[in-house]
Amino acid sequence: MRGSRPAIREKDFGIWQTWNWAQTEKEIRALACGLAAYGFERGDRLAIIGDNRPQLYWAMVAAQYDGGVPVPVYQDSVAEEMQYVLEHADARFAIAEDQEQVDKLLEIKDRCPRLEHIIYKDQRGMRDYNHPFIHYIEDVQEKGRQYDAEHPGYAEGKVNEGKGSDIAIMLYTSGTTGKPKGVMLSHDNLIITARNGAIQEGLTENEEALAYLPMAWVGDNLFSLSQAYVAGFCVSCPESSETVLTDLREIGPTYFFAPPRIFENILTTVTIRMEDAAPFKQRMFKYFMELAKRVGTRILDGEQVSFMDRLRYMAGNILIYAPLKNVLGFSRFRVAYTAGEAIGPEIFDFYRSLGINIKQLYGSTEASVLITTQPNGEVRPDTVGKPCLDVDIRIEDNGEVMFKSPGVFVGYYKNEEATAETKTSDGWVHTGDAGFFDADGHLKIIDRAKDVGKLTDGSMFAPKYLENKLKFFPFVKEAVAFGNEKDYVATFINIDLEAVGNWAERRNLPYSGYTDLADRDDVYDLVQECIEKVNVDLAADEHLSGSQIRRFLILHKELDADDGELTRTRKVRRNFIADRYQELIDALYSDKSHIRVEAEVTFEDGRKGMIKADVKIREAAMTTVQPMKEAG
Amino acid sequence: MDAYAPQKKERVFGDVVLSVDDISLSFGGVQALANISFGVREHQVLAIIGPNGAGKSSMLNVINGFYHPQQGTITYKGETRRQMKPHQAARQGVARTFQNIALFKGMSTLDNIMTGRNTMMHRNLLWQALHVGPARKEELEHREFVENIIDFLEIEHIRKTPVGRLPYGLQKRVELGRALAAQPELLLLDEPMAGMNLEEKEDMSRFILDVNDEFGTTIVLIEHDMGVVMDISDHVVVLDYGRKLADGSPDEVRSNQEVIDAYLGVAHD
Amino acid sequence: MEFLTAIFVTPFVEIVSYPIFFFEVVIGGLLAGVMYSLVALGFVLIFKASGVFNFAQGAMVLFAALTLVGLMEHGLPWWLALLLTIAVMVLLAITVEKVVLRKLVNQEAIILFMATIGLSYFLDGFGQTIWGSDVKVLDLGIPSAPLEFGGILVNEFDIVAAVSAGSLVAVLAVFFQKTRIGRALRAVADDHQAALSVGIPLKTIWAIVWSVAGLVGLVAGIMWGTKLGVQFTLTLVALKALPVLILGGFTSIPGAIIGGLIIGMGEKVAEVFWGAAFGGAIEDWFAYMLALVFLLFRPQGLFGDKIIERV
Amino acid sequence: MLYREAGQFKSSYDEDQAIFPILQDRIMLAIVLIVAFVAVPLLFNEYWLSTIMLPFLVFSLAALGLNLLTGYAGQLSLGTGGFMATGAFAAYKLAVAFPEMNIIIVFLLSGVITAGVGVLFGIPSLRIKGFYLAVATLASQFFLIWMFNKFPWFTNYSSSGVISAPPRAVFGDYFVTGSSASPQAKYLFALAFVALLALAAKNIVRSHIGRGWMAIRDMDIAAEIIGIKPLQTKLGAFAVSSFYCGISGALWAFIYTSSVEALAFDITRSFQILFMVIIGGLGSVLGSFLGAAFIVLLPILLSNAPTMVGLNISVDLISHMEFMIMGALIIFFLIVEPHGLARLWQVAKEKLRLWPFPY
Repeated sequence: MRGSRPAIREKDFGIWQTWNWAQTEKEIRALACGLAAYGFERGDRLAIIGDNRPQLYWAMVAAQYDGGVPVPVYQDSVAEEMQYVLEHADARFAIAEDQEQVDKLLEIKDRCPRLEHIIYKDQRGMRDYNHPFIHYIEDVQEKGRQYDAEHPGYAEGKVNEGKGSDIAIMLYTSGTTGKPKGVMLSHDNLIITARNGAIQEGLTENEEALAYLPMAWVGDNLFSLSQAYVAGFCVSCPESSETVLTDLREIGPTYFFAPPRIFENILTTVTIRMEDAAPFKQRMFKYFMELAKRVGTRILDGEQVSFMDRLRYMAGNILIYAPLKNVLGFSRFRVAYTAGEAIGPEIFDFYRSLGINIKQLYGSTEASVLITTQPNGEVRPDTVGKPCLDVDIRIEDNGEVMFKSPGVFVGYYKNEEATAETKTSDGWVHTGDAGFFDADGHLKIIDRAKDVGKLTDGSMFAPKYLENKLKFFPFVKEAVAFGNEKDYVATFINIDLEAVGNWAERRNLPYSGYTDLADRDDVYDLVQECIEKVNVDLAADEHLSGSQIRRFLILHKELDADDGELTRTRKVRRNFIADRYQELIDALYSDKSHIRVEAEVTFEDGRKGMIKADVKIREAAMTTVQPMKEAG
Repeated sequence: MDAYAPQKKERVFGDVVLSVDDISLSFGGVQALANISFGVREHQVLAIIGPNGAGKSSMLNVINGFYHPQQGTITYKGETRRQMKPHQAARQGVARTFQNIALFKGMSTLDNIMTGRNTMMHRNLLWQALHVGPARKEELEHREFVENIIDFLEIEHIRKTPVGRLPYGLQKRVELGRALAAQPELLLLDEPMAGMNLEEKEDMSRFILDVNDEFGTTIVLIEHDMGVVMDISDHVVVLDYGRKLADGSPDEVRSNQEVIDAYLGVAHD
Repeated sequence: MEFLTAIFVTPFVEIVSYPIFFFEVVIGGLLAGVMYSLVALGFVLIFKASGVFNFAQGAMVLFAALTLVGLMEHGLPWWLALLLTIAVMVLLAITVEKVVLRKLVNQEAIILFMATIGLSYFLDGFGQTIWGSDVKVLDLGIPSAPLEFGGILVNEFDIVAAVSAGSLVAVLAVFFQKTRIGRALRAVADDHQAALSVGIPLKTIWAIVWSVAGLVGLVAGIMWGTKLGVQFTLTLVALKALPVLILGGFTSIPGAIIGGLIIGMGEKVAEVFWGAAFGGAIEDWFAYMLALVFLLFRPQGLFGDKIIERV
Repeated sequence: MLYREAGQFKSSYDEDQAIFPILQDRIMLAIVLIVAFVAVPLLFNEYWLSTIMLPFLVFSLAALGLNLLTGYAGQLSLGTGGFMATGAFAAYKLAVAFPEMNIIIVFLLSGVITAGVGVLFGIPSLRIKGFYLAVATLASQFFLIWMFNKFPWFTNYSSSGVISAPPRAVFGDYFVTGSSASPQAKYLFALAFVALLALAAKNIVRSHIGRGWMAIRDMDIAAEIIGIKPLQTKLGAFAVSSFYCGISGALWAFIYTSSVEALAFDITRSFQILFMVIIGGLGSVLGSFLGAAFIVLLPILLSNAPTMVGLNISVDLISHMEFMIMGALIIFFLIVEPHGLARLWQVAKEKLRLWPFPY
């Protein structure tokens, strides 16, 4: 029916190589038969390791074709992490993108006794890998085509064997604590959720999407695979992770999804690049951005705006907004989701004011992504919207959000206990997040339920809320707040090297790197300003005014996933950090003005080293609660 | 990992594909090369080393017909010659890179590499002016080939950048790309790693070995960095003031007394 | 057949039959050649010192002559007019260095070449705007009676011209060999860095070279102006210096002189003895063809070094 | 700012290598063509068509020809006028000798003849380079003009040495040459010729032939070592360049002025065209047009300027001042943008594509 429409593209050899749906079907069938020829059976697990590549998506579907289960693995996992997933998932087959990933697999092969076959996609450098268990994907497909010819009806039979309740995929959640868990999602989970999402947003086969987020992330699976197959639109794979922004501009997607940090990074680059523009251009940009801030979102939401402002906004559109969106590759967005964590209101409004329909989405792996989204015209920076189609939500007494939906996962693989903890017997799932519905029926998430605590004086302490507020400043890359059962709130700050570095360069301050920059008094002043602004904001909120930040320090090193301080999706691992930097926390709750530390770091090439530094501690001004609020 | 590490195959060489016999070359009384003879076998990586002014570049220039020696012969693929034009050598499958980068500065990376395929493109002016049918088809076929080289050398991001704007290391890589575009059987590399940092050198060594490995190209190279030479070459010829000092495997050359003496006299990096 | 005879037989018969006439033609040609050399000398000076192919040399010749004549027409005595003209040429050189050369210092040679063409347009227009475009007679009182040496007739004016040119070359030679500035100029030709170490700023050197070229132009202008009248066509005469340059090499002062003599003589002889065979007026192109044929056999010119190409 | 490139991705090399890969450029080209083919002939009066548009087209073609040789193949030539004259006289002789021959064929053949002459005079380029070559090309300039002047055969023994274009028609009775042809017809005919030849030139320079030229231009030794034959490449460039110049000369004689003598193509013509190429931009097809427009319009502007501001200056003086200002402007231009108008355009375009960002 849509066989000749493009199904998937990949930027390779300088152009967007394109496969239509008919070709895609053939490729998948060949691969499925090829896997079968090597003994891949119903229920077998196929690990998939690499960047977003058409062949790897095909492998996913091919495994499902044979009734097996694909297990995508984060491509930047170190060998040990990969070993855990492969071993836990009992993968018999693995498909890897290139030599780098094959090397990792070979390193752990002895410790994964069930791993029998390794398939690779990229021939580069693979010339001397002539073990019998290593296969080139095209050879596998060739063998598949023979197998298909020799076993007529095999492929059709396999497809018909499949049921909607079969496990379609296993996704390992990085989890903020403990070992990753394998979330099992069924075909029904994915297909129904994908279809519901498509109905809700009116997705058609004409959408363009860019598949650039890790394949092991549930979002990529839903948006780039399930929804593409359900709605029939084309997905494009970027040339490499370095070229994503260029590729984004070329493709100009209509359907886009990104975690807040990407929107944040893009905004930072916009700001930095505009600082080098000619003064008149800068003035123009400033003028129109202020105009946009004032009327942009209102125009987008269809509210009443004065004629003159509309006219000005139109001029701005010609001079700034439209070209800017175009240069970023945002101009064709029909729907753009941000999900994963809260987005800074400033950032959110920036994009909205340009006329981009960016919305927040609240979801989880256990829900096959979709829990709530913001309907068109009801987009706010501080809520995550209303429940998606067929999703029920209830709030527990302790404030925890629970949901029930067609996307609710089957269970954690080989972990009955955890499944029982998360999913009630009648199908409700604990999200672990605390939140409430506001007057308009929008869900508002404050923090992880277990993280919400109290200061010794009894005022509420929501660390993530504070951290997010801090991170909304371009200079702050990461923040970790402490205060539960303490007298006051104190934070660790990670500065954003690019933004602060740029700031320093413009002031002709020489610096040698992160550690040097982080130690500077003027940088401390800069951060202190941010913190005091947050305090002013907090003071305005009756629930949170007690949790203003009193003391802070700038960490001497960047928090890093390789050191275990962040998860692979770059979420802060609070407890790990608290353990590791106990000394620093103690100092924050003393009257010391600086402390000496040593820390072990892992370099990019895997070597380890020590960093020594003298970390300063500062006090920030707190704002007294405004009398207005008290009176009210 | 070691258990499954790729097994480096025993290196197998073919017959002598290039033989240099008794070559002497002088410029107005200055002897640049004196009675040089050596042979290069198919699929071999041969390094020519020696101090500055030893006549290394002159040797390459003789091999690809740019200089005409006063004495001696070059036998390439069984054909003996004394005089030939560089473009004839190119058409026989000899390609080279230069000590001081000789890229076409006004053209993009892509166009530079495309010029490497000029000898294989035949559609005449009229077809080109119309840019239809066979001419367009030919152009696209060669573009596809060149894209493979661009991918191989990992220079996708500079495909359309004018080469004059590229940093030194990348220019060297583009130059290698241009030489590879001609699908040479014999590749002459004049100091491919000069002026590079360690990382760039490692990359370049890898590319050279990959070329030798994947396409079976015979390679003659000049290099100063002894570490690199010992790592990547199968055979080494040592020149000193225009004469041949030694000729043998890297190990043989390293232990050759004459070479040691010559090199001890000269400070080397 | 007739044509071949006209080329390969008749001229030689004439030469052998009238040797005196032939010598007269040769000497006339050599003397005209001296004046080509003068213009070529200006080119060479500038090319040697700054690598600029100064197409405006012809315009400088015209401009200098126009200025001189113009001042004299206003009733100035010739010596004062001459001094003022020299001052104007030096001023011009300084202006060119400041306004043009300094701004284009690192550009490609062709860009500088184009700039000198622009300069030549400007000078042509400027000179004529100020002094008008009528043909002017330049009379410095140089005698022009024919003299006879052993039966050969020579114009007295040509002798004066040759002697002036000769002394100018001698003066220049002394200037370049003996003075500090002269040595610096030669150093610049070889290596700009080295020149800086002599202690004379590059811009000063350029201004000096352009001044000297302007003065050479003035001398050429006086000679040609006296002979042909001061008019626009003088710039075209300057084009004749170009084949001289190819012949002699762009950087060789002796080359410019000997090249000029060869071209002047060759042109005259060809015109007189072969012109008829081609229908006359072959002077227009003969010099170029001569230079071209010569180049095919010796691409580096008369005095250039053999080029060893390196890669 | 005007460029909206998001979503304009290329899924084949053919699309990627298009002359105008960006949609907005294609739209602009279409507009320019519509204006040139429809609006200009309808709206411009006779004066504008025949004293501005026609010389502009003829000069553009000559500049394009010289640009192929000098800008792309790196061979500096001062003989353009001679080649234009060759084209003009070849077309005249052909048109008179074969009255039945279609005028388009006449023009193309005169281009071919000029190409042959160009190859002949290009032979020295094998041994000499740079300014030496430039001076050598002056030989062709002087020799050719002398020849057309000297031998009355070329002018069919016209006493004045002037040739007059015979009237010729295309598509039956649509006269495009001679005095009876309407300016509109002449303009459209010349425009069609120039547009098609410009397209052909663009196609050639982006082919392996054009890359060969540029390789020789950028580094001739390296070019030879990678297998580019210097002889064929350089002579090829001379041939194609002369072909363009020849047709330009023919258009000049037949369409622009209708009657012409050899002196119209003297050395100053060669310089004029070299200016166009330099000011327009070496190595740019677009630059040839921009340069021609600049050099054609500038004198018109200069000679009209004094009367426009109410000054009364003698014609003589105006022409001297024109020279002066022209020279000064050229120097000014070279200082401000040595790479010509095409580079200015390119920079502006780059800025517009990145707008509002500076880089």
